[in-house]
Amino acid sequence: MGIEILEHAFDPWQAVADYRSNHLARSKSGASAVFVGTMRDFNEGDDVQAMVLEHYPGMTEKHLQALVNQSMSAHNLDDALVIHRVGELKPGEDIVLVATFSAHRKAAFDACREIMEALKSTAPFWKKETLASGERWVEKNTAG
Amino acid sequence: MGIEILEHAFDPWQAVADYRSNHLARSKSGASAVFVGTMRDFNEGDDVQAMVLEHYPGMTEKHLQALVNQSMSAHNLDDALVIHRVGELKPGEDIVLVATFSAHRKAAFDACREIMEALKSTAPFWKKETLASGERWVEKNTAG
Amino acid sequence: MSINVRFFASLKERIGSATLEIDAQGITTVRDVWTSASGQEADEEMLVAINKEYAALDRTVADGDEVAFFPPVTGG
Amino acid sequence: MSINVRFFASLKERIGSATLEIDAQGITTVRDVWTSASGQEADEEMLVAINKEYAALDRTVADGDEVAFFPPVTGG
Repeated sequence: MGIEILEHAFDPWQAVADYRSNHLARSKSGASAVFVGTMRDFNEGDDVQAMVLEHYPGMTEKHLQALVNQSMSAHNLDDALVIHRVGELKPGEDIVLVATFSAHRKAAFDACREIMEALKSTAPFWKKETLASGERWVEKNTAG
Repeated sequence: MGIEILEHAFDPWQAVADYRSNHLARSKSGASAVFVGTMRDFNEGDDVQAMVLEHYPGMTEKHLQALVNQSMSAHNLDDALVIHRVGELKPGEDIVLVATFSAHRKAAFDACREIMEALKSTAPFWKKETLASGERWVEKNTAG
Repeated sequence: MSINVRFFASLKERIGSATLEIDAQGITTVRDVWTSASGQEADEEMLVAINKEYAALDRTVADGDEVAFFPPVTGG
Repeated sequence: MSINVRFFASLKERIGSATLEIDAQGITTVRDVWTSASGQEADEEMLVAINKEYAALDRTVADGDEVAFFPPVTGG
């Protein structure tokens, strides 16, 4: 299992390729499901110029590990990788990567979505957006 | 929309990264969902040494275009990419990539899975496996 | 006045050829094409395409059509 | 004999500090920690963690605990 909190921009596709070649027997896991969330330049009707992502160092990693572990057991995954940005972001930068690896596609799909939904509803991250008119905290995530 | 039938090995993660940078406004599509299917070295309890993937040139592309189009409309996607190998494959090589791009994660997840299931149950591809004991056609895909 | 018949995968091996051209004379449906081209009973699991689109065994065929027969698909 | 209190995101701005140390004397539950540290009524949407694990407002706290308060999460 890989859990990373990054303070700098990252390439999620390169990260998946690297993780797969370093950690997985490629001919074992027939199914890889991946979700990537990218910062948009609009939200709730407003142009967003930048964003700051805050987290709770220590708790965030621990919480992500627990929820990924639970999904890995529930779906009998071979492996999973979660990467999440923190700090200052610009539109177009990637925020989150969830990748799941399994022998079967149902497990990979189900677990990828489950981890992503659990992350959005429970992992301690908070977004503050910079608009032309000033800053605002995002108050709540939308349901998936 | 991108549909590719390839006779040579490909890097699905590079393909997604390239497609995204060439075809998508990155700060528009906040959600990317990707599935990659990889050739395993076992199937139905047997070691598989190699595989030949046959398709119906002309019909396969047309059929994939139709099913991706339908999913793009149904889920209001920004874009989608499907790549499928044909010809001779070795274990560990990637067979299929389905990537969907949307403003919202629900649409990206739903469409990625829907396209993958439709591809597996209706797109004209056929697998023949090479075992130690000889060759055999795969008779039916398992449900997702 | 002919129908272009194509076979794929295990059906191609069973029939022993990938393409056949058959006389359209006396042919009405896809089922007639199969019987004429294969000399066998139609297998209900078999899939059919007319001019590269899925079709049913009882669909009417026309002169010059490309009619393809193949087993259940196994891609992805 | 103290509790380490932490605030995050909009709560941190509202309270005006990220960390506080409060005397554990007279403190039984997380709710007591909040009232003592913030001087405000507890907001039921607020989330709580004790020693970096989610907890409820009525949970008992112990001397030396790290008690964190934060708004609904918005990552991903």
